Amino acid sequence: MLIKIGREVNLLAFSKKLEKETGTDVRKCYQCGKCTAGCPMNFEMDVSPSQVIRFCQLGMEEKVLNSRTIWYCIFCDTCSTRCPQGVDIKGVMDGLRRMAVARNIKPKSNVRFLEKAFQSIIYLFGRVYEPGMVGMYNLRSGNFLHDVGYFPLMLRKRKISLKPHFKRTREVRQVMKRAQKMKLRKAKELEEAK
Amino acid sequence: MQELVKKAKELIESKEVDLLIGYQSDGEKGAKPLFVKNTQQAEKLIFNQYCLNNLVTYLKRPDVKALKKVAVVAKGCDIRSFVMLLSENQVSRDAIFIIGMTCDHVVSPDGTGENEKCTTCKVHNPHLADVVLGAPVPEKIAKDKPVHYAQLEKLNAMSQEERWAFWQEELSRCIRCYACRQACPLCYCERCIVDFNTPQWIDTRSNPRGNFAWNIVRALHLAGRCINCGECERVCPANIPLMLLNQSLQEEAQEKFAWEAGYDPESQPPLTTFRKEDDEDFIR
Amino acid sequence: MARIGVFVCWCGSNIAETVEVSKVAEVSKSIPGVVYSVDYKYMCSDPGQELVKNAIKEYKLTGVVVASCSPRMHEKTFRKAALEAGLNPYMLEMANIREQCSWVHNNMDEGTQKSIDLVRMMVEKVKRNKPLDDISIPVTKKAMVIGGGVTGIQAALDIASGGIPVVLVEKESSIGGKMSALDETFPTLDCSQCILTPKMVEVAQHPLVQIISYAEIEKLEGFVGNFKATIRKKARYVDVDACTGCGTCWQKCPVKVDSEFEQGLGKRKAIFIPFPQAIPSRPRIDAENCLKLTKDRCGICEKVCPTKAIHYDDKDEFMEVEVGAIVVATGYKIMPVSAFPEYGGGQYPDVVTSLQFERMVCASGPTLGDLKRPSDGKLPETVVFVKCVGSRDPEHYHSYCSKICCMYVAKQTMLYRHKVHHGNCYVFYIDVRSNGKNYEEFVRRAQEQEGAQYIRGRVSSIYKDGDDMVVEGADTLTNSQIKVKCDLVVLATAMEAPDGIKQLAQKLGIGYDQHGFLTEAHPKLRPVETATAGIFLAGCALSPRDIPDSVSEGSAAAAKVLGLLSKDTLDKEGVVAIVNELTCVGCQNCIRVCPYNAIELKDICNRQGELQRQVAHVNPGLCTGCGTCTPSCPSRSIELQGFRDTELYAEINALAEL
Amino acid sequence: MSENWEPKIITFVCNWCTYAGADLAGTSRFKYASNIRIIKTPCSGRIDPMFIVSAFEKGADAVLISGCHPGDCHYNEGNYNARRKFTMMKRLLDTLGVDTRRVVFAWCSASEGIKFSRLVNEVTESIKKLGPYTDYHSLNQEER
Amino acid sequence: MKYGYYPGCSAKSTAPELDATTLALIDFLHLDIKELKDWVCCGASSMHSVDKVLHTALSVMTLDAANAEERDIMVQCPACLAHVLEAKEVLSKDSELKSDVLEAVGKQVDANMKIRHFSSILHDEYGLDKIREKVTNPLQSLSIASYYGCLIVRPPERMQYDDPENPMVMDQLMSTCGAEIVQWPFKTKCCGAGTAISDTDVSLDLTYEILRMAKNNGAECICVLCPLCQNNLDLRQKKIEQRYGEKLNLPVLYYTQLLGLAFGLDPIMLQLNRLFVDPFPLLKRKGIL
Repeated sequence: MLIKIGREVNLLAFSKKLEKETGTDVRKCYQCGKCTAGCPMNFEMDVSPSQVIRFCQLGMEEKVLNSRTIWYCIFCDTCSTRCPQGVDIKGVMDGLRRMAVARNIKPKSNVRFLEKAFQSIIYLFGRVYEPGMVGMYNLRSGNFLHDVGYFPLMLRKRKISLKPHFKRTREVRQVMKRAQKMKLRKAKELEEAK
Repeated sequence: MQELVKKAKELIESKEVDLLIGYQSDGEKGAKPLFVKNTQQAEKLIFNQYCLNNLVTYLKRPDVKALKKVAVVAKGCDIRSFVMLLSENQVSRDAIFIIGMTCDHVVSPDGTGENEKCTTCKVHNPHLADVVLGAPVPEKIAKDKPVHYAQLEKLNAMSQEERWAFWQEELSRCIRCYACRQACPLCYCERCIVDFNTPQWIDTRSNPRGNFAWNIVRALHLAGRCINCGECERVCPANIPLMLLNQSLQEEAQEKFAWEAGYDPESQPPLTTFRKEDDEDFIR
Repeated sequence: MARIGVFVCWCGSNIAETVEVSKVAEVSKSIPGVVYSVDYKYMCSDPGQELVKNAIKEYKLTGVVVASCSPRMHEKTFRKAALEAGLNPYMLEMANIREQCSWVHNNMDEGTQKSIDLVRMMVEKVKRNKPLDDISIPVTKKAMVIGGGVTGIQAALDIASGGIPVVLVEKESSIGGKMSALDETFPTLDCSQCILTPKMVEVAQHPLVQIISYAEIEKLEGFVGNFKATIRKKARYVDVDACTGCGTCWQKCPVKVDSEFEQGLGKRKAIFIPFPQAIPSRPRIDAENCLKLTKDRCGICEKVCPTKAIHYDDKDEFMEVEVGAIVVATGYKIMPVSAFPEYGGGQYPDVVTSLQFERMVCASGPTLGDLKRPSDGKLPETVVFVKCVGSRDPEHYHSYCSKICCMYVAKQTMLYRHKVHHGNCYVFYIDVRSNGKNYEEFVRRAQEQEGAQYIRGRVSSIYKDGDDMVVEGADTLTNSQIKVKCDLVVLATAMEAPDGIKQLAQKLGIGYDQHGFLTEAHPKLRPVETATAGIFLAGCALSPRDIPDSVSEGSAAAAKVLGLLSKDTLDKEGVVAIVNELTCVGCQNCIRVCPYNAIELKDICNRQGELQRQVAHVNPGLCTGCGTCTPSCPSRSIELQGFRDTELYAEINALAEL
Repeated sequence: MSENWEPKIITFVCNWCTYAGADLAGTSRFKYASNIRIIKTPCSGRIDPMFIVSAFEKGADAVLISGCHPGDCHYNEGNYNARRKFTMMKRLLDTLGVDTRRVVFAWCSASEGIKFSRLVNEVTESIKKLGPYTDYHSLNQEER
Repeated sequence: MKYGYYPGCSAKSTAPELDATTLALIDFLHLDIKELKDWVCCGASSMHSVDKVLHTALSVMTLDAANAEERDIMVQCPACLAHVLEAKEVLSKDSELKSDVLEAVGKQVDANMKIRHFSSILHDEYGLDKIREKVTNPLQSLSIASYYGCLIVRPPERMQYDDPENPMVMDQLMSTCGAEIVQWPFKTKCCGAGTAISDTDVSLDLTYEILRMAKNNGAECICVLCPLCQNNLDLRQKKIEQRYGEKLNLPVLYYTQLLGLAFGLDPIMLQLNRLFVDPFPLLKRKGIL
């Protein structure tokens, strides 16, 4: 790998952008690796958590947004809790994921389908309704029979019901619409500012 | 009343005190100081809602200081000034016998209605006394609750220019009689800074410059010490609202230093101590 | 009448380029009180100074204003000249027309005008100045060293060799400190006790050194050259003079408790000396565990003592010493394993601190040098060393680097491999900091020749899985997680300020930082001094240090003490506060704000000796001239000489005429 | 206001930090406005709040007060005491309607030559915009 | 003590036994806690990665629901707890996010209420001493490994629950009930959380390690408080046993169920039959049932 740093490159720009998005300053990291050492998902990651932070320090936005890592973080927060420098690694992962979503970068894990399914369910019912969510997830991920084996078992134990429960759905939808509008408006403002 | 007179006689008779300072009536709706040296005089002692004066002020007088032991009738608010005198080494606890009076409220200086200072009072029941007389009065404000002064709000709402104009108008009436200084229980310097002439900090004439400087220095010297007894304003012949300045600094001491004067004789006045983490937003 | 001379310097072109110096001198003449003014190319030169001296004599000047550079540059120079010409040096002031005028402004008119103002301000001030005398303070030619570790021992020895008597106060029952517990020391691998014990003996036998062990500082009064320290000699229950250190008592004592010296890995008795080479080699009784003192049983030690040196009714004793200077060498402590929950929080016996490891390998340790792991006595075949535990972790523990861990971990890997030739040892590190003479070579040797395997990454957690300890770390160089199964984990835990150091600092009136380390007067130029004159620092009391640095500082502090105590008296500037006792009402404001506790209440009595009133009184030896007292005084009864209200007010007033 | 009016700014500094910082600004040749007149005190703790009043009485348009940063005080804690006095003084002046934009407090260390020069320039600039402090100065004229 | 109960979606779907036992305990201990009428989903473990504003807004709606009933909030699900606490944090100081969130919610919402987990309330508000008095059926000789998971302890400054590396709240509750508590190192190790659905294999590795470590340290059952942890450890235990060829047979009970047992509540009410790993043989062997 060759990292080219030309005169036009501002290494700090991405750190600053990240700080705005996540409230954490990646420049504090001195690469001790404690986050990587304790990450339960590290073995699924192409870039270790400490390396993600390093790439962020070097301003390598594309590299991190296209990594598997940001999609495999499960937000257990072991990293941030133990970080000696108070870097919120989990928060950075979360922020990077939002940046990737905003840029429509193809996710490297199925988790994104779960997120989408989840969003639709909340929109429909206001509270989570698992069978619908897993079903929708399966549709989106193309893995139609995933976890279906557990269905009868869970039904038998009455751990899921086939009847969704509705709550404040109108309000929830309004909130979601407003948030969506706000997002579009901000994106537009940003565009215009450029 | 009976118990006050009884206690006073007891103290005088037993020669426990040389002098007792209390109140006597002054017309139907009034009270004035009474200096009791014998049991006969003690008969005149009263205590009611017209007992406005802060008698602790008399303790700073050299002739009173010279006495072996003095008893003073004091309300909770007055005792706050005694606490400050204690903390500032101006009285000896052993030399003073405090007859604490429970007090629901006193009247305002013009004799109508409840005195404003009583609405913020936290010591309707004396907090430091050798004997407490009167029935307990329920406290309305918790000790740790910050106090706000209603009169200040109007002043604070003004623009800076309006405040300037307001004070120029008010202070223009000052005749530099120093009654405020005399009445204040905490103005006890033997040589006041205003009488100091090398250098002369403050123009001693009654002119805008001198009046302004005098009132600044007076308020500043009371910063973190004023206990809101209101005596300065009550005695001011020009009716200058002096308490506004004192109260403003009381609020500042509360907000910035979590301090209220006159409750704990062990603690230090805020301008003689500090915390490293004190607010310094105003410093560049 | 004031007769002021004004001397305006060109400073070559430095001032003259932006300030019309001749005009400044000319206009100065019109300031009331000025009887002479002149400008000159280099006022600080010998002819320049002569000019000042001659004018003082010729014009009988009562005050001088030199308008030139910053007083930080030449105030001393000119005041000395004034003194030589017979003028009190405090009657000379400088107007700073270079640093604060010609160098920061471009415009000639502005520069000239400002210079005239600055001169006028200083003329007005100097007119009101009062002659001041320097204050001469007598000196007690004796020193105290607090802390009997290697640093304190070195300081005491050096001071005593200079002929000054020393009182060496040690908190524990023996001097020797942390170094006496170490096995071998980097980078030469010499045996710690072999090099330390001769020094301990030397200091103990030095005729000018008095060792007071098992004692602490109770109180310190006074000031530079004239301290009075109260020392609490803690109850030892053993008469040190009668005791011969024969050892019968601790051999017979039936109580066994964990030994602090052995870091909890070995046992000691309730009457004990911490280690065999202890100095003084006199035991003390541990009152918390002694059966006689806790339950009034046993009493064996008293029975067996051949010299009747045991006294169960012993009490703390206080002694006062008067000293002229103090060296604080209180050392450090290291963090215990229990401080780190993610590393087991102390629940696993096989996770130890590096100091425990020293005892585990030391030939005089509890196992006599046989390396056995604490849980089951097994020989550890695989050992993991973890660096930066509690150091460089501002979020949870300490932000600083403990400085010595890199080196002693390398050393400990060697000690380990020397004991267990076939053993594996791994070191988790973030950086290797080996900046010292032969240090880098030493670390390379550990890795290249002694078989230490270094892994770059921090450890996230340590836990026990069956019989094994598991260390979960990372190797950031390969970007992977690393799990090591091992028998023993050694944590290089952070060096911390010792317990009670803040209280000690407060008693001594010296500063400490947020970590509890004592603060030096200047980190570079006054590294072993404190802001309090006469109190010096050395060793780990300041921050983590290794043995060579600590010993050097012990010597450095000793040199400072010797310098200070070489004179019979000390001179200090006359810029101190003075109280007007006539107007002072004794409100204590100044006493409360004084950062140096230099002010106290003084009783004013009448002729019959009856107390009339109390006023403030300044101890000029302690006063440093900050002036914080002055504005706190409502009646202006305390004034800082050289910066009195009337002098400062004159400066403000001088500007009114503009 | 006359055409070429220039603000008069009286500055009180401590000897060890800000005075040295001002010296550093000089040795570094950081240029700044010539409107300030520095009065040196040993410590910000020596600066009496009444100096502000006197300065205004003597015609100052602004007062600048600066000492060591907290923790840096040569006398350990003089500046902490000063900070409390300044807090009170600022509130009092504000209550009295004094234009507190004209009373500037700062911490400036011996190494902050650049901060000192910027501070002076900023204060001078802002006072130039505010104009002379005629309100206060007029107190001198009216005599009763 | 006056709390509104925020059960969260899980308690109403995959963890009905948590919901039921919570209500049973509230009833049994006479606590002034009742379910908030208008709570909504907290956005769970995924919404924050999509839209921070919306994610926060959902929790703010629940805060609003508590305000309407003038109650503090008692939460059972750690994820919900984390999110409402986060929302409270956002509302506590001015920021762009705060104004955006309030705009999305469409009204001003204050967050002055206390927000606590049910186990904390039992542990230090109701108090261990009072719990001890209520124990009629001690969990004698039952070795319990308490498993807390991630979200309840991290980030510690937000959750204010207990030591993030070695929490003791559940352990102390259990030992108060007479159980033997197991000290083990994986109390707060991650179980894989939502990956159980999206990347099942990944989570199996993690859950296996946890179960194995509990068993090796002598645990006979596991006590949990998080519905997702419970699911991962319980529902998938059989698959883990198959995959790693090791018999684990560790029942995974909610702490509320275990408390209920110790209080002598009806096992049917405690819905022990809903667990996938059958706890009845163990409980019978120990004489608890």
